Amino acid sequence: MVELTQERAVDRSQMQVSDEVAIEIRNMNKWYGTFHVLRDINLTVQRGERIVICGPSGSGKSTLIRCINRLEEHQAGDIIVDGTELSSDLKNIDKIRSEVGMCFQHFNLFPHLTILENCTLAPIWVRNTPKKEAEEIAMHFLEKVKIPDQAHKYPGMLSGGQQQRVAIARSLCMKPRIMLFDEPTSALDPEMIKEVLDTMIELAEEGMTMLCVTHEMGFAQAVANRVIFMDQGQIVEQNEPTEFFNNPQSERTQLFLSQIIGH
Amino acid sequence: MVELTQERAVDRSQMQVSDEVAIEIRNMNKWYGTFHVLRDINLTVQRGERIVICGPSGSGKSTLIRCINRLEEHQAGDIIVDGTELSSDLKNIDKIRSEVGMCFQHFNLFPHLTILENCTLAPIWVRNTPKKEAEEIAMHFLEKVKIPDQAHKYPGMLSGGQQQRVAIARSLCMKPRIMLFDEPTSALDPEMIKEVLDTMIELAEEGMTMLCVTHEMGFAQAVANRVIFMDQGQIVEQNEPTEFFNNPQSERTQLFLSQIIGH
Amino acid sequence: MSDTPITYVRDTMLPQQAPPTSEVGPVRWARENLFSSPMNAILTILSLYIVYTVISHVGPWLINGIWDADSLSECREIIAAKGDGHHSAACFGVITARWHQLVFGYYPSELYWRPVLALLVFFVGIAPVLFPSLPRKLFIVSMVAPFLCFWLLWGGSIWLPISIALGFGVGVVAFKLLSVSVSSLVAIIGAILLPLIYWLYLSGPLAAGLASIVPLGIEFVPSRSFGGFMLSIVIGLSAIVISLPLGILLALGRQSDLFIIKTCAVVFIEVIRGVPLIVWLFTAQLLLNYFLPPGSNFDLTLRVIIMVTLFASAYIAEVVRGGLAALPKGQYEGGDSLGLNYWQSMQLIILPQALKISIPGIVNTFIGLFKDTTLVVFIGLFDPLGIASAIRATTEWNGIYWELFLFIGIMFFISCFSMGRYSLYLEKKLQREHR
Amino acid sequence: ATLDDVKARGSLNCGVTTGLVGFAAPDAEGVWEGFDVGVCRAVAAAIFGDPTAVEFVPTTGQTRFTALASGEIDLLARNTTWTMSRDVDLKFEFVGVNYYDGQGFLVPKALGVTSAKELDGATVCIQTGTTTELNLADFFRVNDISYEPVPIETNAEGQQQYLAGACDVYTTDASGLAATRATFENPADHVLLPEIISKEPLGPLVRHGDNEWGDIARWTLNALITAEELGVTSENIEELAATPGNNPEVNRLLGTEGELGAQLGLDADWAKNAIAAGGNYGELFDNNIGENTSIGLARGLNAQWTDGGLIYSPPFR
Amino acid sequence: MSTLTDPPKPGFRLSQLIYDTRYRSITIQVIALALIVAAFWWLGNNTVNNLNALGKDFNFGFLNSAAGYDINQKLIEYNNQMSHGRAALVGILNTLLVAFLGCIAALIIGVFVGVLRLSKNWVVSKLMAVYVEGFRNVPLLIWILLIGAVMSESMPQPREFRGENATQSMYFSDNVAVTNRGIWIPRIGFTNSVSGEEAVAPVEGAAAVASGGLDWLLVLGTLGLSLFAMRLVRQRADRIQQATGERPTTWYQRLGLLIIPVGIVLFLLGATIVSPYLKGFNFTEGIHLRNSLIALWFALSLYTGAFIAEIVRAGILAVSKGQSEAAAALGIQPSRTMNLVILPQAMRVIIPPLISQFLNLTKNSSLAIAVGYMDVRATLGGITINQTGRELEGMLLMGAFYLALSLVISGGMNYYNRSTQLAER
Ligand SMILES: Nc1ncnc2c1ncn2[C@@H]1O[C@H](COP(=O)(O)OP(=O)(O)OP(=O)(O)O)[C@@H](O)[C@H]1O
Ligand SMILES: Nc1ncnc2c1ncn2[C@@H]1O[C@H](COP(=O)(O)OP(=O)(O)OP(=O)(O)O)[C@@H](O)[C@H]1O
Ligand SMILES: [Mg+2]
Ligand SMILES: [Mg+2]
Repeated sequence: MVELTQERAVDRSQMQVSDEVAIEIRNMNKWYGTFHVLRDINLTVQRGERIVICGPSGSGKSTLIRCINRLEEHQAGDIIVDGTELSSDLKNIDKIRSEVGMCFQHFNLFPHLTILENCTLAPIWVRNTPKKEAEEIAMHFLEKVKIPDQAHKYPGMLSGGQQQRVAIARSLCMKPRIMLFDEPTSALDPEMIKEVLDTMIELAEEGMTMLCVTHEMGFAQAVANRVIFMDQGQIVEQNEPTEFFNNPQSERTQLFLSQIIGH
Repeated sequence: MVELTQERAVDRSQMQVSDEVAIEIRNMNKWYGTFHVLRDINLTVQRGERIVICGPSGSGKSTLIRCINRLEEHQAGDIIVDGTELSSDLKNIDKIRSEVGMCFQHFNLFPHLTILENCTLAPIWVRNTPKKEAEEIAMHFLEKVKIPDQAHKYPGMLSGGQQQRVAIARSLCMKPRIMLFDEPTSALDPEMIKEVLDTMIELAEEGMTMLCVTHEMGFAQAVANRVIFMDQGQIVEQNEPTEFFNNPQSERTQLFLSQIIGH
Repeated sequence: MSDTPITYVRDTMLPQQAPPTSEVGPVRWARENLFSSPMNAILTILSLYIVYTVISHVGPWLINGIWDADSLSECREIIAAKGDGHHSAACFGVITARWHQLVFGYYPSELYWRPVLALLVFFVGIAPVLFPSLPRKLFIVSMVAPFLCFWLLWGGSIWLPISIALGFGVGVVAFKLLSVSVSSLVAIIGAILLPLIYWLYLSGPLAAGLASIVPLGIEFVPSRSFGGFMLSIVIGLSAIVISLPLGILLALGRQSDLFIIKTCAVVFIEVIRGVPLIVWLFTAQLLLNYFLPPGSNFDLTLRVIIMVTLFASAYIAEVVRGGLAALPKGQYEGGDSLGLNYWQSMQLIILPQALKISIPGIVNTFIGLFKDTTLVVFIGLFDPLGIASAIRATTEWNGIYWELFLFIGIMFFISCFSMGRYSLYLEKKLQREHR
Repeated sequence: ATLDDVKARGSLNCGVTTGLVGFAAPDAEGVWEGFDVGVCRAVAAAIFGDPTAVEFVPTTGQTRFTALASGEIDLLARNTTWTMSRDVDLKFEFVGVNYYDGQGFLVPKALGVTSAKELDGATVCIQTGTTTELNLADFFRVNDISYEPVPIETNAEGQQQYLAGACDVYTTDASGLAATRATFENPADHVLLPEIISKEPLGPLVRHGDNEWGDIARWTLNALITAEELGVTSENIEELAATPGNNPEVNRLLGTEGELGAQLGLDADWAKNAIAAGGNYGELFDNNIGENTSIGLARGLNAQWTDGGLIYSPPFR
Repeated sequence: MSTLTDPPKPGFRLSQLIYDTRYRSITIQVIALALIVAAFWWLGNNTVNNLNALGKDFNFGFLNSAAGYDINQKLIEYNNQMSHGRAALVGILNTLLVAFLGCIAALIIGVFVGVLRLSKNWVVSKLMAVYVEGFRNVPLLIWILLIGAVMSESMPQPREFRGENATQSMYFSDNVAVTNRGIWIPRIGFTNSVSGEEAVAPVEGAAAVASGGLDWLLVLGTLGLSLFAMRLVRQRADRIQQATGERPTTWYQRLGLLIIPVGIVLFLLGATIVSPYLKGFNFTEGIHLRNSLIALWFALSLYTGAFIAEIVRAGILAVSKGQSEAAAALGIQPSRTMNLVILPQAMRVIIPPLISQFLNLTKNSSLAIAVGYMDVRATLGGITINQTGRELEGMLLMGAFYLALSLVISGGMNYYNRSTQLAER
C-alpha cells in the first residue's frame, strides 16, 4: 500500500480545487421498499475534488453514486449537481446526465458496436455532434487511454483492462464535468488494474472532479482529496487520505481498515 | 542445438530410476490439419523418471502429453509405452490407457458422481474389480491425497485444490505405472497449488514415473530428473533441473526462463 | 469552503426509519404500477375495459350455466323457463352427462380403474427419473412400469407383455456375454439383432404357449375403445417414453464422426421436422400399410403411436443434442483417459449429465406433443375433440358447441400449464446448480 | 380369404361414419347404433350368429377408402355412393344398395328460395371428400350460375356453419339433410328444395377380388330386403324358423330348406341370425330413420318394389 | 530440426477391420449403410407388392386429369374443369399466402406483447401474461375451431344487411361489410384503364394483375419509384446529420413523395373506389377476405404470437440491465435506448428461435382443414387423393412441398442469422 503511494505519487499541487460547488447533497434519504439504504447523507463536492468512497459491502456506496446521476431515485432530501436540482423533471435529468460521466464495475460496453461506435454513439445522438467530429473526439480520448489502435475492434475482443479504459473514454467523449466510478477495477486481473488506475490518475491530474467507489487504497492515497467511509447507509467518517489511513477516528473505520490492509 | 544427455539426476537417492524404458517416442510427428504441431519428437523415459515439460504457450506441450495416451492421434513415428506400441489398434489403446493415468488442468471430475464413485468408476467398469474392493482401493488413495472424509460429497462441493487431488486419486485407482499431468495447478489459487504439489511430490518419492507439464519451477527443481523445454513443437533443450535453470544453453530457453522468473 | 475542515466523524449511528408514506401502500403501488405516465394510464384504462367487456359477455353465460339436463332440448326448456335471454346461459349438462366419455372415451366404465391405475404406475415409474434423491432401487419399478401400463390398459393375457419384456432381457444378456467374449462392436450388433429375431419369431408363440398352459389375464379392451383425454395421454406418454431412447440414439448419431451415420441422422431429423404432424398422421392412416408386408395389418391407434413416436424422436434428438453440446469436452476426455470405451463413457458419464440438462426440454416437447394429439381427430380417432364431435352427432346433444370446447380447452390448459411451470422450475433449478 | 380372417379374428371390422345421426353414432355408453350399423350387425350375425361380434371403425370421408383398401376394415357401410370410378378405378365392389338417395339442398325458409336454380351467387356448405362436391360443380356449371363453396369436414361442422348463416345453402344427400334438419331447434324454418341433383345409391362395399366375401355381404343385405318382402320380421322369425311354413322361399331363407348357407360357407341359419339381429330392412329403416324417429324420413324410393319403391332383392333360390 | 511438413499418407492394413480405430469406423459405416439399404429395399419391396396386390400403379398422371371440384379461394385462375395439378398449385399458393400473412402478424403481435409484458404497468403485463399462457397451453386446433366459430356465430349474416329495415349496416359510409362469411372491402377500379378493360383488384389474384393489370403495374411502379426517392431523402438526411450533427426534418418531404406521384397516376387512370354492395345472397365487387382465411390467419398468428412474445421477452431480458443503465448514464433517452442498444443485441438472441416459430406456423397452417380453408393439404392432400385414390403419390408430393418450404425458410434465415452474427465478432 505504501509502496503504491510512492510509485504513483501525484503532484497534488497541480490539481486545483476551486471554490465552486460541483455536487451538493443535503439530507438525502433513500429506501428500497421499506429498507432504508441511505440515511441522511450530506456531502458537498467542490469542482476539481477527487473523492474516494469506501466501506463494507452493502453499505450503500453504489446506491449513493447511482443516485447522483439518477440511475436510482431518492425519496427525501436534495441532490444538486452543477447548480441543477435533481428532481423527477426529465429535462433536469437529461442535463445532469450529460454533465456526469459514469464508469461501471462491469464496463457495460455495447457489444454490438465497435469501440469507436461505442464512443461516438452518445455524442451523435445526444449532443448532435457531426459524426466526423465525434469520431475525432473519440480518437482523441482513445489515444488518451492508450488504445487508439483497437478502435475498430469489438469489445468482446479486448481484455478486461482495455474494456474498462474504453468505458472511461466513452464517458469522456461526452465531455462530462464530473466523473463517477463504481468499483472500476474490482472485476479485473491484477495486471490490468494498473492500466486502469493509471488512466484514472491521469484524469485526476487534469483536474476532473471525481467520485470513486474503490478499495484500492493505493489509489486513494495517491490522488484523493478526501476519503469517505460509509457504513449502513451513512457517512461514518471522512478525512483527507493520510489522516484517514494513518489515524482513523471511528471504531468502524479502524475495523474496516484493519481488514483491508490485512488482506 | 545442444546434444542431449540421457543422464539421470543422481542427487535424489531415494527415488530410484531403473534401466527399464517406460516410454519411448521415436521421430514422432503430428499435424492438426496442415498445421505441424509436433515435429520429430524423440524422447525416452526410464521407469521411475520424473520429467517436467515447459515452454511457451502453444508450443505443443499438451499435445505431446495427450499423444502418449492417445487422446490425440499422431501421424508419423512411434510411441511405445511399456513395450506396447501405440497404433490404431483398439486393444493396444485400451491397454495403454489403463497403464497411464492422466490429470487435466481442469480436473474433469464427473460432477454427477460422488468422489468415491468417481474413483471406483474405472476400476469397476474397465478392470471388472468387485465394487467393494474398488471402494477399498479408492479409500486408500483418497487417504493418500488426504481427503478420505470427502468421499461421499460431490465434486462441486470441493475446492479446486481438493478437486485436483481427487483427480489424482482417481487416476491412481487404476494403478497406472505412468502418470501424465497437464498443468495440474494452473487453474488453482496460490494456497491450493501447494496442496496439489505436495501430493505430487509424495507420488514422486514413491518412484512413480511422471511426465508433468508445469511452470512451477520450484516443483521442477525439487523433484524432476529432467526438464524438457519445448518451442514450436520441438524439444529445444533438456537437462537436469539445476543445470537447466542456472545454465540454460539455448537462447530461447534463456528468454523463456527470464520471463518466467521475472513473473 | 475549502478552508472548512473536511474531517467528519459520525458519533451516533442513525436507526432505520420507515419510508415516507408516499412510498408505501396501495397508493404508491397504483401510482407506480398503473399510472406512472399518461401513456401508462391510457393503457391501464384500455386493459381494464377489455377485461370488463370480456367478463360482461361471458360471465353471465358461465354463471347461469345449466348443469343438470340430459339433452340440449331439455336444457333449452330450462333456460326458457328461467325467462332469461336466449343465449345467456351455458348448457353444462352435456359435461355432467358425458364427462366420462370425454375423459375415457368408450373404455368400459366398470374398468375405469385400469387406466387410472396405469397412470399411477406411470408416475411411480417416472418418479426416480424426476427426483434423483429417491432410492435407486425404484428404477426397477421404472423398468417394469411400461409393461405393466401396457397390460393394464389393453388387458388380455399377462404373458404377452412378459414375453415382450423378455426380449429386452435377451438383448442385455447378449450384450454382456458378447462384449466380454468378443468385441463391443459385435456385442452391440448382437444386442440389437437377437431381440429382433426373438420378437419376430419367438415371443408370439412363447406368449401363446404360456397363456395356454397358465391362462392368466384380465379382460381385453381393444384400442378402438380408447378415447378422450385418456387417448391423448396414452399417445403422448407412450410416444415420449419410446421416443426417448430413439431420440438419444439419433442425437448421438448426429454428433458422430462417422459420415454415413451422421448423414442418416441429420436427414431423418430434418425430414421429420420439416413436414407437419398432420401429414405424418395421414401417412400413418393412409400409407403405413403400403410399407409393411402384405397382410400385416395393425391397429390404427398403434400406427398413430408409432408415427407420433418417430415424430417425437426427431424433436427429442434435438433437445438431447443441446444437452450433449452443453457438456464440456473435458468430460469426454476424462472418460477416455480412464480407459472407458465409447458406450461406457456414454452410459456412465455423458448421458446421465446430458439428460439431466435436457429434462426441461423433454417436458416442453411433451407438452407440445400432448397438445398435438388433438390432430388425431382428422383420421377418425376419438381424442377429446373427436368425442366432442361424436357427442354432437347424437340426437340429445346435436347443436351444442361452446361448452364442450370450453371444457376441453380448460382441461388442456390445466395440464399443460402445470407441466410448463414444472419445466420452468427445473430450468431454474438447473441454472442454480450449474453456477 | 377375408371370411377366414374374420372368423379367425372372431369379429367383423366394419367401417362407419364418425357420427351421423340415425345412420351411425355411438350412444352414451359407446354402443353404436343406426341404419348403417344395422347392416354391419346383420353381417356379423350371419357369420357368427352374434350381432355384437363387430368392431366399428369410425372413418371420415377422406379415410374410408384407404381403410377398406388396406384391409383395416372388412366392410364399409358408410353411406357411400356407388359410382363407376369407385367400382372400377378405386377397385371396390358395391354389394347392393341399402338407401337410394340424391343430393339435395337445404335452405332457410326466410331466404324465399323455391328452386336450386335461383341459387346464383349463393354460398354453399359441402362436405369434402364426397361425390357431392363433384355433383355440385356439375350442377352449377350446367345451369351456368355461380356459387361459393365452403368446404367442411364433418356433418356437425356443416350444421353449425349453416345455422350460423355462414352459408346460405347446405347440400348433401337428402337423407342426411333431413336427418340434420330434424335436430334443429326449429325444423320448420328450413326447407328442402325440390331439386335432387344426383343419383346417390348408397350401399355397403368390400374390396375387389374376394368374391366369396362379397357374396356374403351382398346376400346378407338381400336377406334383409327379402325378409321384409316376405313379411319375415324379428318378431315372427323364431316362430317361422321353428315351424317351417309352406312358403318355400321363406324356408330357404331361414335355412329350414335347401343349402343356401352352406353355399356361402356359413351356417344354415345365417339369414335367420342376420334378420334377428336388428329386424328386416323395413324394421331397420323404421327404427333408425323412419317417420316415427326424430329423423322422420319417408320410405319414398326406398319402399319395396311391391310398394312402388326401388328396393328389390334377387330371389333366394 | 526436421523439415518434414506434410502429413504422410496412412497405409491400409485390411486385417484390422474391427480393432483398428481407423478402419473400424469404416466397418461400422458399411454395416450401417447395408442395414439402411436393406431397410429401404424392404419398404420399397413391400410397397411394390402391396400396390400390385391392389392392382394400382405408381404414376403422377392423375395430376393432368380434370379435378372436377371447385375451390373458393384462388390466387390464380382456376375452375373445376382444370387439372388436379392446377388445384394443387392453388392450394400451395393458399398455404403460402396464409403462412406469409401469419408470420407477419405473429411477429407484430409477438413483439408488441413481448414488450408490453415487460411493462411496469401491472394490469397490462398481467393481461399479456394471461394471453400468452392461454394460447400457449391450449392446442392450436381448439383455437382454430373456437375462432372460426366465434367468427361465424357472432358476426352478422349478409341477409341482415338486406331490405328496408336492415338490422346491420356497412361501415365507413357503406364501404366495408363485415359479415360472418368474411369481410368485403372496397377495391380500386380504373375508368381510364391503359389496357382498355377494367382491371380487377390484386388480392383476388396475381393472374388478374397480369391480365388486366397494366394499370396496377403502373401504380406499383410509381410507388416503387416513390419509395426509392424517399430513401434518397433519408440518405441525404443521414449525410447532413453526419456532417453537421443536426438531422433535418424530412417527414413532410417523404410523405409528399409517397402520396403525390401515386395520387397523380391514380387520378390519370381515373381510379375510383368500387365499394362492395349486397347483391343476391352475398356482397359483390370489392375484395372478399374470406372467413376461413381470417379465422385461420388469426388463430395461427395469435397462437404463434404468444410463443414469439416469450422469445422477444427472453431476448430483451437477456440484454443485461447494465446495458440500459450505461445508455442512461450516457444521457441517451429511453426511447432511443431501445433502438440503439437493446434491440440490436436482443435480435441475436431472438432470431434463431424466431425462425423455428415461423417454421412451426407454416407447418401448422396445414390445420386449415378445420375451418375449410383450401390449402395444399385440403386440395392435393385431401380432395384430390380422395377422388383419385392416389394416396402414395399425393402424400409424397405434399411431404416434398412442406419439406422444401421448411428447408428454404430455415436455410434463408440461417444465412441471414450467420451474416448478422459475423458482423458482431
Ligand atoms: N434494487 C434493489 N432493491 C432492493 N435492495 C437493494 C437494491 N439494490 C441494492 N439493494 C440493497 O441496498 C444495500 C446497499 O447496496 P449497494 O449496492 O449500494 O451496496 P455497496 O456498498 O455498493 O456494496 P458492494 O460493495 O457490495 O457493491 C444492500 O443491502 C443491497 O442489498
Ligand atoms: N484441436 C486442435 N486443432 C487445431 N489446432 C490445435 C488443436 N489443439 C491445439 N492446437 C494448436 O496446436 C498448438 C499446440 O497446442 P498445445 O495445446 O499443445 O500447446 P501448449 O504448449 O499446451 O500450450 P498452453 O501452454 O497454452 O497449454 C497450438 O498452436 C494450438 O493452437
Ligand atoms: Mg456496489
Ligand atoms: Mg496446454
